[in-house]
Amino acid sequence: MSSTAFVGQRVKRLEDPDLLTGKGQFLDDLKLPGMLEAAFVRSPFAHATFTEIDAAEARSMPGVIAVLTAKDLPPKMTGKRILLQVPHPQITYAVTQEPLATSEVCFVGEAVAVVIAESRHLAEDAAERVIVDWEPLPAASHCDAALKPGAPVTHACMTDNVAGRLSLGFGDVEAAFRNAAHVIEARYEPHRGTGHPMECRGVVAVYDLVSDAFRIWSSTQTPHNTQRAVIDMFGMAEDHVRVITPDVGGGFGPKNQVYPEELVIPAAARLLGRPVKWAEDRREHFLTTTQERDQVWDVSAAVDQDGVLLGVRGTLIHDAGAYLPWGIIMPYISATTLPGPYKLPAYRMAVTVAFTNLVPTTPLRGAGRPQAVFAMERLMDAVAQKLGLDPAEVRRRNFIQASDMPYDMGLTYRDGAPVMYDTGDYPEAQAQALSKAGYDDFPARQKAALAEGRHIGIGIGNYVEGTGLGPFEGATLRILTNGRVAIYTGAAAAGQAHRTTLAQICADELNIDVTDIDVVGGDTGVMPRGAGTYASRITVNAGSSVRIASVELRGKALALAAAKFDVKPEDVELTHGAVRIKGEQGDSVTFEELAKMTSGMPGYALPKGVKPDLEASGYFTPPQATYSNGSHVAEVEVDAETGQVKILKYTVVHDCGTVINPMLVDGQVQGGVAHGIGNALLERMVFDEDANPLTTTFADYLMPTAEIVPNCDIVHMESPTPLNPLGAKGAGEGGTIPAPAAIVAAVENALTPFGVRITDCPITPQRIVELISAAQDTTQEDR
Amino acid sequence: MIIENTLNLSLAPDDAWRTLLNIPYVAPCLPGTKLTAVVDERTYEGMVDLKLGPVSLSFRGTAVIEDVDPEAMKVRVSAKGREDRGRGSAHATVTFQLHPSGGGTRVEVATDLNLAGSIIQYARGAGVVTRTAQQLVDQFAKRLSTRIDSGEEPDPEAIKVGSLLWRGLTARLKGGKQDVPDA
Amino acid sequence: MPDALPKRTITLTVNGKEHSAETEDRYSLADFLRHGLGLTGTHLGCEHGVCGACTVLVDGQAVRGCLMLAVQAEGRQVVTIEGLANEDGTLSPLQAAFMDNHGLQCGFCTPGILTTLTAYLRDHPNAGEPELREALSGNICRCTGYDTIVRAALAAARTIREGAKA
Amino acid sequence: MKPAPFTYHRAETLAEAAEMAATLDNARLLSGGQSLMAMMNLRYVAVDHLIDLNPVAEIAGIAIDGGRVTLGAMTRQRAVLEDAALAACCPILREALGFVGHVQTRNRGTVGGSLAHLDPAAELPGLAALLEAEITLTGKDGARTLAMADFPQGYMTPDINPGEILTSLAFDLWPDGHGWDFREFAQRHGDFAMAGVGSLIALDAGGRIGRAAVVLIGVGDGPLRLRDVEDILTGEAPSDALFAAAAAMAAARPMSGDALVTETYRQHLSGVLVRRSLARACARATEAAHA
Repeated sequence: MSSTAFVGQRVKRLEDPDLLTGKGQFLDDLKLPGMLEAAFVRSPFAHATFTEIDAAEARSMPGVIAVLTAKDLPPKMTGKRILLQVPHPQITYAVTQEPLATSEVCFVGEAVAVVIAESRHLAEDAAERVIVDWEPLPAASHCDAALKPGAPVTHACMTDNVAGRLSLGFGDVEAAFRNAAHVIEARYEPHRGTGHPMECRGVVAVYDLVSDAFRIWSSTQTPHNTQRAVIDMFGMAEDHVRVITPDVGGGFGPKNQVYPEELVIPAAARLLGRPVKWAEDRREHFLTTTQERDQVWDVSAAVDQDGVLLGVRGTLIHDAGAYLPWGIIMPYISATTLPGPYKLPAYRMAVTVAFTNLVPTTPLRGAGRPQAVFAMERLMDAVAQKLGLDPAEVRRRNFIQASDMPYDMGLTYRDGAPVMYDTGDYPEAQAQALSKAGYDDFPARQKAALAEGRHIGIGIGNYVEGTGLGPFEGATLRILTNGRVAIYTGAAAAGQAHRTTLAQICADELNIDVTDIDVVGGDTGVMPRGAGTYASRITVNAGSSVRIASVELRGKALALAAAKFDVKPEDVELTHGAVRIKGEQGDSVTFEELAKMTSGMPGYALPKGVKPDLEASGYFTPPQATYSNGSHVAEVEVDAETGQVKILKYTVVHDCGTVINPMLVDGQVQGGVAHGIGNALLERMVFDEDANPLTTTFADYLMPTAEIVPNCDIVHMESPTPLNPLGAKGAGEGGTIPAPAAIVAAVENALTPFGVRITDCPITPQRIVELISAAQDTTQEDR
Repeated sequence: MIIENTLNLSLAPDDAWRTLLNIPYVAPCLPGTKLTAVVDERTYEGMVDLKLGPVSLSFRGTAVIEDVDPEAMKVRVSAKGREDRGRGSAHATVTFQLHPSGGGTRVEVATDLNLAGSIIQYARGAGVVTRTAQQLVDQFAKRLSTRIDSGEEPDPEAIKVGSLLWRGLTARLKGGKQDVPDA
Repeated sequence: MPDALPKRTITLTVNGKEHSAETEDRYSLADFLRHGLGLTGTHLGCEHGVCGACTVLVDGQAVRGCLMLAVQAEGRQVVTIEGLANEDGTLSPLQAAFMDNHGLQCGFCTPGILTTLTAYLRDHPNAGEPELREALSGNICRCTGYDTIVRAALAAARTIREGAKA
Repeated sequence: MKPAPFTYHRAETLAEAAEMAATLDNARLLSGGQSLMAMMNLRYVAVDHLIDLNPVAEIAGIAIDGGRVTLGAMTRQRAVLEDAALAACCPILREALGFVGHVQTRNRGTVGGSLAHLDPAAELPGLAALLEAEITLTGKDGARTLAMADFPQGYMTPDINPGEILTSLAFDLWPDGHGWDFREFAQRHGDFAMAGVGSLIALDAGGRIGRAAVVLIGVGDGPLRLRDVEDILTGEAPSDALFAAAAAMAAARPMSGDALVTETYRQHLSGVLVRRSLARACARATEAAHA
């Protein structure tokens, strides 16, 4: 039986002491003897072909060891592309990047050569002297235009830009619309942004000729994916490729896929016989690290006279960018997320995934969900406007009730299991959020503000999020001969405090302190199988594995001690780092002694019939996703003259099941909201008509700062899931998902006197002024 | 980006036609341009220097007369250049269409310019780049008609375009210096 | 480009200790600290002066380590995150407040935030939340959403004020 | 993102700096470095020689003398922001400097560097235009002084000849009791302004506007003095209608557009900011008159 000295507590982080004193070891901090540094030669064109790369001058530059093009890579890599992460039968052209492009580049920043030199400075000097005979081709610069007849094609071998089509839904949609009292139609367009962890990507590779083995450090969320891709590319045995994540300075999704550099740098290390490092700089990050969010939703809702949903149908265009490293999973997530917390009798969504000559898109904090929630919540607001109802009331009339759980949506999720909401109380979540936000008083406050010439508004964003995806994550626990307990897991952390969370779960089971536990994660050498840190899945998967393994290890420790004392296992108990015979002044044996007994050390005899096994492994395989939910309420003030938006108050009710560490969950939520604020108001990757990226510095691409992001009022509801032993659900992305919907709704609400409708995000001051101006022109025309 | 201009030349169409095909005569009219080599009668190498505020750029490249149609009085020149430090690439297709106009010639110049590279990946500067390209082509038209009309050679030195957006040849070429301190 | 890469030896004090080391003229102070002296606690997040991760103290003032050359630090007193702890190695009030208030997640922006706040709280021990938020506006954090950083700074300010009274 | 190689030269005196500037090829002066180093890191700018003015103490400092202020080129932006005497006699400086970057960049950034860089959205060139400052440039063979109005010659192109060093900025103070306002619009603190405005107002004995100066930044190639607006203000009593007329006039001129901000929005913003700025500057002047 476990106690809960740690689980559920605001336990301080084990990660902090090193990070607060500069002792963290991030990728670019690694320095190996003889290490060289790399700089890539990248395409300036969004779409071009080339035949010759002239590197003669570059090769003669000071400190340059090599300039490698696709032709110079090992023969095994010839003609190969990066392993596709998630295959799907509906993909028309399953194309991923080549390690180095051989003849065609499809986005600005695609690499065609790499310079290896004694320092990054010298490598960059030479990279600018590599001359490529580019022949530019027309480029597709936006997903909507890319699907129009005659649009430039992203890949010269294709005749159009369709990367895949999906259609999903349930119920009799035609009947729903036939019988509707009202039909609301709209086009919603969330725009492309990016993850921007403060640490960019990076790779260090060492090749050991004696054992024909790679050791690769990568700033990645998924070391096992990198390992699989390297194995695939080089045709090596898996125990010859070890991928390690050092401290990772943030991920947010884009570090959850395999990049060309993770293959080219190992190839260079092998060719040159020296360690090679590539540390991505921010400009490269803007050009080459995956992005997300451009979608075009044309949706209609059919409702009855009371605003109760009868059906939703529409089309979704999803911008894939130039390649499909993640297949077409994101628009799939979008389409299955749209119904959200609402009872929807009929639903049909036709999805088209469009190639564009832009950086590929992959899951970014929220992964297709913020857009779907934006579309659905904006639609609910539009229903409210059409029927003259309060937006909260429309939602109340449509909620799935707690008593409906488990609720079968009627869709199949990305993991192949039905979309089956497990637990949650959606009406209560909204009710608590409204109460905390002072929603009932708001009309009076709004009226008073308006009398002073101030435009304030309030908006709601509700969501349900599939989290904790499988297939599995594993953990191995071992009691070490120094008496400490080690947890080995495949999960790689990027700021989420896995060490602390996993130690909390283990400490309660083994009745030790979290500081007695060492957590080693993100290393394929210590954990041969793993999926990775994405889809808000680590606490659910790795946490449950730790729980399972802890229970087993606890049993083994008790059994071993009982054997030593020659008593029954039920007669011994765990105390702090030891096992003792129950009762007063019973004999006890420390973990250290137990570990030494089983380590084969001379002088420590093993009791009869006991195996030298103070180790346990657990692999948790969830039966399906577990569904977190929440309600956000944003209150904003808009300067109707300048268009400036200030967030006055932000309320979050968040339900991620059992909370392991409320301090950490608060941190995930607050940080997630900040990202959502960026998506709502600030962050947009802008490209010109030739698909050149224009926002390539932090001066043009605006990240939320301390003066923009308010303190969120966070309320935790806990609806434990029966789907895992912890009762936990994912918490990493829920802060972001509904924020654009809530904030944009609040802005629109503030601008009620002008009759403005907002259908895209981020909503910039300029756009607000344009919308007000357009609305006023329309009003005048009406007169 | 497509930039269109019209030149009104005093030359008769036949003379104007011959003049326009004389690349060594025409090229220096593009501000900051120096012809460095004649590869063959249709292929020329040269460099274009220009200054975008504090950023000095030097493009080297090739211009090829691709399509000459004396019947239609139409010629197409394609040019491509690479910035010396790899900060950008410029590909341009320039079409000259001649029309008789009074005793002289009206030349319609259509430039399809494709710029790429770090120099244009800058949202705040996007307006300046477009304006600069436009002014460069405008100046080309103006200087060409001046040269034809007056025989005057274009000034190879600092070229003042509009509000000095362009300073023509870089200081390096002149053996000069740029002493601009910075914030 | 010059024929040989210009370099020179510079002498400066970092975290109270004098160092003499060679650097290329073009190395930023941040690159020199990281690669020349092995003090990798100072991080480079954007190298164009916006994100603030590289902030270090030069003669007590917070500056961008990516926008100052190493050669310009000749003879200066530089403090990095490695030099913020108390002399006995325990965490400074600010560092301790970051741990207590969950003021960091991935920890990559943290060095620049700690150095910025160290100088700011020294000069403005009575700073309130709006001033602190403005002082932090030149440091980007993607993980935390800033609230816990502001709480930590306010808590540290209290400790510092109490320490000054004692 | 590492700069291309260059040779660093540390100038200890102005004479030394001028000598270096006159003799080194493809050289550039380094003052605060808060824009130049970023452009060099991005490799937008590559030079063979960098002449560091930071040690040159003789061109740093703030002097207030007989109604005239002189700011040495190497005066840090933070020093201007925090100077109490300057804030007392020319309060718009402190208000405007608060918009310049962030604490870390103001600790290094200088007055002269900002002027010479001449970013269209920069506050210091705008203030110099507003205050009708004179700029002194010093070369090996002597110094010349020119009016700020003649200094910008185009987009980020100041009138500085090869070998010249911007050494100081000087302007006459406005009379005691003048009104002032500086404001700008950006989505975040410290960003390049999409538009900004500075206003100075002196009232006459009858409470009418005796003298007005208004400048816009961030809307064109350089700071834009609004002489026509100043003309319609002068001689009038402050009123909302007057401010609205001034705003409409300000918004009517051509402005720059870019990939993020359209010309139309800049014009609109300029009008709003000018109206608000004039109202506040006049209110301050009125308040001072009644004090």
